Amino acid sequence: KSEDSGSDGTGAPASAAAQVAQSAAPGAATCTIDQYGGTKIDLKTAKVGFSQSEKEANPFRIAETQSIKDEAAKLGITQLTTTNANSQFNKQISDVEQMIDSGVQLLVIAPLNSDGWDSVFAKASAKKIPIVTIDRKINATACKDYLTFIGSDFAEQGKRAADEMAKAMGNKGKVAILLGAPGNNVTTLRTSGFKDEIGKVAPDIKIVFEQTGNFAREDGQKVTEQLLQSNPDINGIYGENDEMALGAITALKGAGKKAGDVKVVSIDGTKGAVQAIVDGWANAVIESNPRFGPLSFATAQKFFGGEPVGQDIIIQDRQYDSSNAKADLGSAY
Amino acid sequence: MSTEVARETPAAAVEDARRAERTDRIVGTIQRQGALAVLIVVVVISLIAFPNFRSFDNTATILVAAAPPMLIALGMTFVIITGGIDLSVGSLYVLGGVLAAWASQYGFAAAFAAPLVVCGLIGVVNGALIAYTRMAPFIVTLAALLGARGLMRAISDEGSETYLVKNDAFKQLGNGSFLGIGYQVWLAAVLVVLGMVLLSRTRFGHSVYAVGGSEDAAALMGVPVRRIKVGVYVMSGLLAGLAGAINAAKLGSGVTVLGTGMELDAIAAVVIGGTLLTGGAGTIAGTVAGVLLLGVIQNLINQVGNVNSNWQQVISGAFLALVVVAQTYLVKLRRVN
Amino acid sequence: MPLLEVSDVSKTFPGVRALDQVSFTLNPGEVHALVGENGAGKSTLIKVITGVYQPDDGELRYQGEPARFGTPMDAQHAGISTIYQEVNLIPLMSVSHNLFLGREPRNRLGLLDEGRMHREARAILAGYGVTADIRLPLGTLALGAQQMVALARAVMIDAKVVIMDEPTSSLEPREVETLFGVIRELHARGIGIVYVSHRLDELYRICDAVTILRDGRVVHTGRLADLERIRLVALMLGREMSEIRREGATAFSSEKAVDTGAAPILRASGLTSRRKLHDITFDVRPGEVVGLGGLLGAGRSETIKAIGGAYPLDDGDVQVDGVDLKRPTTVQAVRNGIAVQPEDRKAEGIVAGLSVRENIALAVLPKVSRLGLVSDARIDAIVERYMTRLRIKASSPDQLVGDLSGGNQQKVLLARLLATGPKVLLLDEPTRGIDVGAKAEVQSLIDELAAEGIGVVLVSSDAEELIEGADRVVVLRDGVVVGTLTGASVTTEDLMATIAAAAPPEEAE
Amino acid sequence: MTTATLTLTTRDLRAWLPKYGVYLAIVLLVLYNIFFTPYFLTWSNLRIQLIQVAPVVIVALGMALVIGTEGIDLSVGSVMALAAALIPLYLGYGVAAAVLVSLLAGVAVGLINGVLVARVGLQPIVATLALFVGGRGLAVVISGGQLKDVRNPDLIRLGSGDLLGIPILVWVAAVLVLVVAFVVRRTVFGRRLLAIGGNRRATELAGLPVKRVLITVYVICSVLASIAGLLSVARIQSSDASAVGLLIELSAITAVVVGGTPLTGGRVRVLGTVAGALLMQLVIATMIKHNLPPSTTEIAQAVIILVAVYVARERKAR
Ligand SMILES: Nc1ncnc2c1ncn2[C@@H]1O[C@H](COP(=O)(O)OP(=O)(O)OP(=O)(O)O)[C@@H](O)[C@H]1O
Ligand SMILES: Nc1ncnc2c1ncn2[C@@H]1O[C@H](COP(=O)(O)OP(=O)(O)OP(=O)(O)O)[C@@H](O)[C@H]1O
Ligand SMILES: [Mg+2]
Ligand SMILES: [Mg+2]
Repeated sequence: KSEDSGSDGTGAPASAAAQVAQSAAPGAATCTIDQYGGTKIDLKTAKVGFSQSEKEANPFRIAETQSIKDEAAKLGITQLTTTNANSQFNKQISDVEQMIDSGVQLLVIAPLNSDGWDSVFAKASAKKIPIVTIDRKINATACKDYLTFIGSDFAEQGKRAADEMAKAMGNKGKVAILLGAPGNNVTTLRTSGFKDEIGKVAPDIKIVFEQTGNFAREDGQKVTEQLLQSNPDINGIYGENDEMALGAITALKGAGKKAGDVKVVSIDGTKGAVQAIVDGWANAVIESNPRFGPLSFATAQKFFGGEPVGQDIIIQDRQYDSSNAKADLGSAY
Repeated sequence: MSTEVARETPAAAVEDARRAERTDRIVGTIQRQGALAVLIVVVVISLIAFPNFRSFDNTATILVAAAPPMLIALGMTFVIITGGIDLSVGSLYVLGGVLAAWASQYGFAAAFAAPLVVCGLIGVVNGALIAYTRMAPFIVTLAALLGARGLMRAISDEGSETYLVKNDAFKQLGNGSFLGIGYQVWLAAVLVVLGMVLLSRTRFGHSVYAVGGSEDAAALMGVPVRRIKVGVYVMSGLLAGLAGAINAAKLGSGVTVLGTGMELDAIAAVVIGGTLLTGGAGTIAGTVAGVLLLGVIQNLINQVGNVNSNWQQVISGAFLALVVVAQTYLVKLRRVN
Repeated sequence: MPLLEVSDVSKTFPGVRALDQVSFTLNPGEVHALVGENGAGKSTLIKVITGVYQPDDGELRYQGEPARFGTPMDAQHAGISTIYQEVNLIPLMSVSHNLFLGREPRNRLGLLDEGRMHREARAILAGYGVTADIRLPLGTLALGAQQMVALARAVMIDAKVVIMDEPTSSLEPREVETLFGVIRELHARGIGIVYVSHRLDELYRICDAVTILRDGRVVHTGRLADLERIRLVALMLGREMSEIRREGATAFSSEKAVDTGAAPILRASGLTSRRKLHDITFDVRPGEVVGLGGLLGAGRSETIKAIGGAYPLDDGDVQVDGVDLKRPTTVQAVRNGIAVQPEDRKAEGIVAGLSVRENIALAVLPKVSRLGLVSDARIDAIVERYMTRLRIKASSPDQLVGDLSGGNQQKVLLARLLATGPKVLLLDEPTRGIDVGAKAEVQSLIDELAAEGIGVVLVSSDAEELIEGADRVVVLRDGVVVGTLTGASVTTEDLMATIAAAAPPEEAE
Repeated sequence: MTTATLTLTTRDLRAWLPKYGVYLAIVLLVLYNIFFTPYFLTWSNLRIQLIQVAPVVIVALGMALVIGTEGIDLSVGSVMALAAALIPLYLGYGVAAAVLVSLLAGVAVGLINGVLVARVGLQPIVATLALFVGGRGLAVVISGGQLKDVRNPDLIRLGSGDLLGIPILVWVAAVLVLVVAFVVRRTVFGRRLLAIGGNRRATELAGLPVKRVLITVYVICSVLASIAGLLSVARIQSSDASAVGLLIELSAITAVVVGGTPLTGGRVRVLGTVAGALLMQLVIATMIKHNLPPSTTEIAQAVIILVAVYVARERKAR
């Protein structure tokens, strides 16, 4: 019997708040089956492979995998194989290669890393298997190495976080960054995006501290505790994901701060974080929508149907702040 | 039983001893090749159960994926037979990859030289500290694990900079194949054979066993214990670096988010292969079987498909325990006889 | 010109001055005895000569040239080969690999030539009476056989100097003869031999010269023939000859009264363990010392370990003082008053890293504690008692047992056994490798204990000790009881006869 | 203390350093921080460091005992995860129940490890590797992969509350340190444990219940780990089976070894272990406070571990 029997966190239906692609700029590069090569097939009967990068042990990954499975079920796709690399890149590579060997006709990949896919592309393009990469972009040429990328613009997320932070801090003060796992592309982009924007819109905001919290709540808390010690006068904390921000909030409480003393902005849009806005501890959360199922398969269907599909499908991420947090809590994941 | 034994005469006793010795040998071989036996069983089952497993491509994929772990486990086998352990291989593997990718801009040779030199040197440091200061291998190589990862981050802008492989010949080595089997597999195979010869057919190899069997005795018998120790850690370092390099060639870049837990996989493979962590006994054939076994199991879990990633871990853990326990019983069986 | 010259060598270990201005000369074709109490510095001197340790000062001349060996390997290459105290080979490696380690025969590819190695090994070892399968791990051989392999290994290389540190401590008479044969032959070839042993009779049989060490100093050196046995002992122990004279070859008292009517305190019946033991049955009465006779590999140790619950039995049962323990575990055995002193002191006896105190108290912790909390007072009482009773020489009860000399380690081990208040005492080679002084003390201790009504089982490859110590000798061969010597027939001759009588057509391994 | 070192001759130093090197290192690091780290000499800072180090200390205590028997336990991290995963499931029945269940999980894992090592006779590394791999997976399965927030006030108080101005967490750790130190020094169990580490075969022949002692040791280690697990849950105020105690086995082993306990068994230094944990905590804190990148932190850790262990290493003539 769990503490809060009944209203358990395990996910609003994945259909909730499905992704919406940004209206692609006119003349944005597209890709057709003739350009890419391959044969038109019916998705329902096709063998589809999905390679997940990390354990389904955090809200984002759970929602992501779930959404793929649910959508496949909805479309009546029977032959869906999913693998999980448990955060081991080499495993993801061999997972995908194995699926190619077993003759999948469509690959949906949530890459653990943006580089290092040469061997996979070599294998896939030999068999003309379209690859849809989701949530993380792969550094290669769309419509050649892979079909298309569907996901958020991480730099853009960082940028929007910066705007919110600037707004919350009144364009001045000292801010600290809780970095994601080192070496991770998401970390890199969310950092650069944030820094550049702060530099532009609020030069009076000093970034005095950046330490990694490995995208984990405990680390976020520990680092913040140390931070509050050495820089008691910090005004804002930017968490590159919600988990670290929530850890930071626990640390703030522990240090006897009041809600709002230190502004907190983070990225992802998990229930906990949006709830924190409602409680007044967090100021804004930029969403990074994990529900890739519908858009991915829709794109694939268009592609196999011969229609052109965008090479770079950036989804619209919403954002939560005090104005909408309470109302939209349900659509958080 | 007891009554029959009671009537036994010395002569009968000798005969009995003879018989027991024969069973000894048989059990002995099973024990030594236990991993191989399990591997064969598993493969046969999956050949029957999974059509996709049968394909040549799938086999090739398994082998290619197994090549780097194989090199690492090869070095680890030597280290463990001397009674040591090397926790730094995971970090050296990543470091090697990054260095190779970075150095590839200076040509094919450089792409190999850079990782081999650096990882070799770290191996020297490990070995020297362990051999000359009598610090515990576990802790020395644990420090090396941290240090090497730090170094890797330092040269890759905290891991955010991924160097792309510039040299095509080097890339080719990663993705080209001979007789449909990736080059790196052939490379690993050659090194494994060399390793076998080195371990079982040379003085160095026998000294390795001697050091693991009893360090003091070995020293008194005139084995250059310290040089042997340094030697095995250098080998382990070099092989880990090489593994990183060929992996970088395959991935076409120096990926920085690799290799965590790699050392434990290698140790597991070696132990499954029947090598004693206490040192003094072990075979490379066993290690090969151990590595392939882990690879095949991974592949099977995927064949089954849609196994929850968390269950996958539980299964691997249980399987590991199973194999090792089975093996220990075979060894015991042998002792008691 | 002397073959080997050591002059004014000193060596200090933390706490101990192991060697103090030691000088020593070995001439070609000389068998030079090196004697002294445990801890006198014999092994240390040897290790300094062979480059295991570097001397603090003093110098070494080999064949007239000043020499200093950095490692044992250098010494070997120079032609000094050594059998170190306690067999120093590698148990997990095959016999033949042990024999050839470091000088394996190689084919033209530079790879080892296994086939040739095994052939040669088989041939060589046969010469030493070792017929065991040379592909088996060395550890599966009896200690004696292991010792022979070590000997063969040392003699194989054409050495100019052969050093033997207590080579006979785990050999039985037949093997000792083989050894002496080898020594005579080396002697004839003009090879210099340094011979360390605590068995004086051996020295007088084989050695020309003698050097006596005491507390790291040379107290005498010269021709052995000119030195009376008692004088030798006196010099070793640094005691007056008059004291020594009273003691015989062994310290066992000759006249003893065992109540033959009394119920046995230990009864082992039908002990059977695949390969090693076959239906072994014998019993021990209170106050009786029963010897286990037999050649190496006869299964004496196994018998003893089995009774103590430390060797797996397929069948048979053990009764102590009327209590039937069936096949006891070590815990039950100790609880019921069985105390085992294992053969291999270092590996199975002492805990080298713990203090004398901890070692003595180890088996009686529950007795000296309340509610699982140990009471130091009580421990000290016990430790005090046994350290004085057994005359254990240690700087303090807190000294690490690992730093004690062999004899004192053995006494600590006995103290631990006695502390458990045993009804039955099983002693496997209780005086192996300990000096005459300690040996005498241990032997008279055995008498005392028997007199107190404890049943004693004694295993010793020193026939003299076995015969004089035991009231009754049960003779084993290949794990089978082949006879029992009682009363007047307890003599070396009868022992050998009984063993020989039971000899199977061909040699057992 | 520093003045003392000055008056020491090199000979004394040789004997002194191995014993007290760790403490010296801590003193030096503290001095450095006092001068170069703002707000270091504050009660609240000490408090944070103690709170953060508490779980590691608790795990390291168990690890020290295991290492004392010449063993090692890689599964402690997974045990923490299991404990963490179970708490939210049983919190409904009250804190006591939840705590009890997670402790039981510890006992279970400990039994498995212990039996594998003592009865089956597996190498400790391998025996515990199995649960290291499988345990966390199981924990995440139990928790349904979901990170669960904990709102139970009692549990949260356990994690962030004070007693006489000192965090309850720290009290718990301190008490456990004293208990373990006492067990090692004064109890039959402690002596037996060390004897086994010193020479297992001899201890068996001396008639000691070796298997029982070994199993108990592994159970104690796992239970301590599960205590650490539930304390971190109370502290983070959420249960994340996939993250709790990640890599803690390495921190714990480091603490033990840096604290001067040899991996060869037969000796356990409890206070040294605490000091070792504290030292590594201070190193990390210093790095963070000075906003240094991971690369520097890791290299610095490596160097400090090596130096500490080198200084504390066994000097043998042999
Ligand atoms: N490695 C060592 N470290 C410290 N002390 C040692 C070491 N080796 C020997 N000693 C000490 O040096 C002295 C001489 O030891 P050594 O082994 O030479 O005696 P021994 O004459 O060989 O005795 P035994 O007849 O028992 O073999 C003893 O007091 C011993 O405790
Ligand atoms: N197969 C074996 N495996 C391991 N050790 C063995 C084996 N056979 C003999 N040994 C060991 O070798 C030593 C001598 O052999 P064994 O005990 O059989 O003869 P023994 O009559 O006890 O001779 P002694 O007691 O005089 O050495 C013993 O310590 C025994 O444990
Ligand atoms: Mg000696
Ligand atoms: Mg014996």
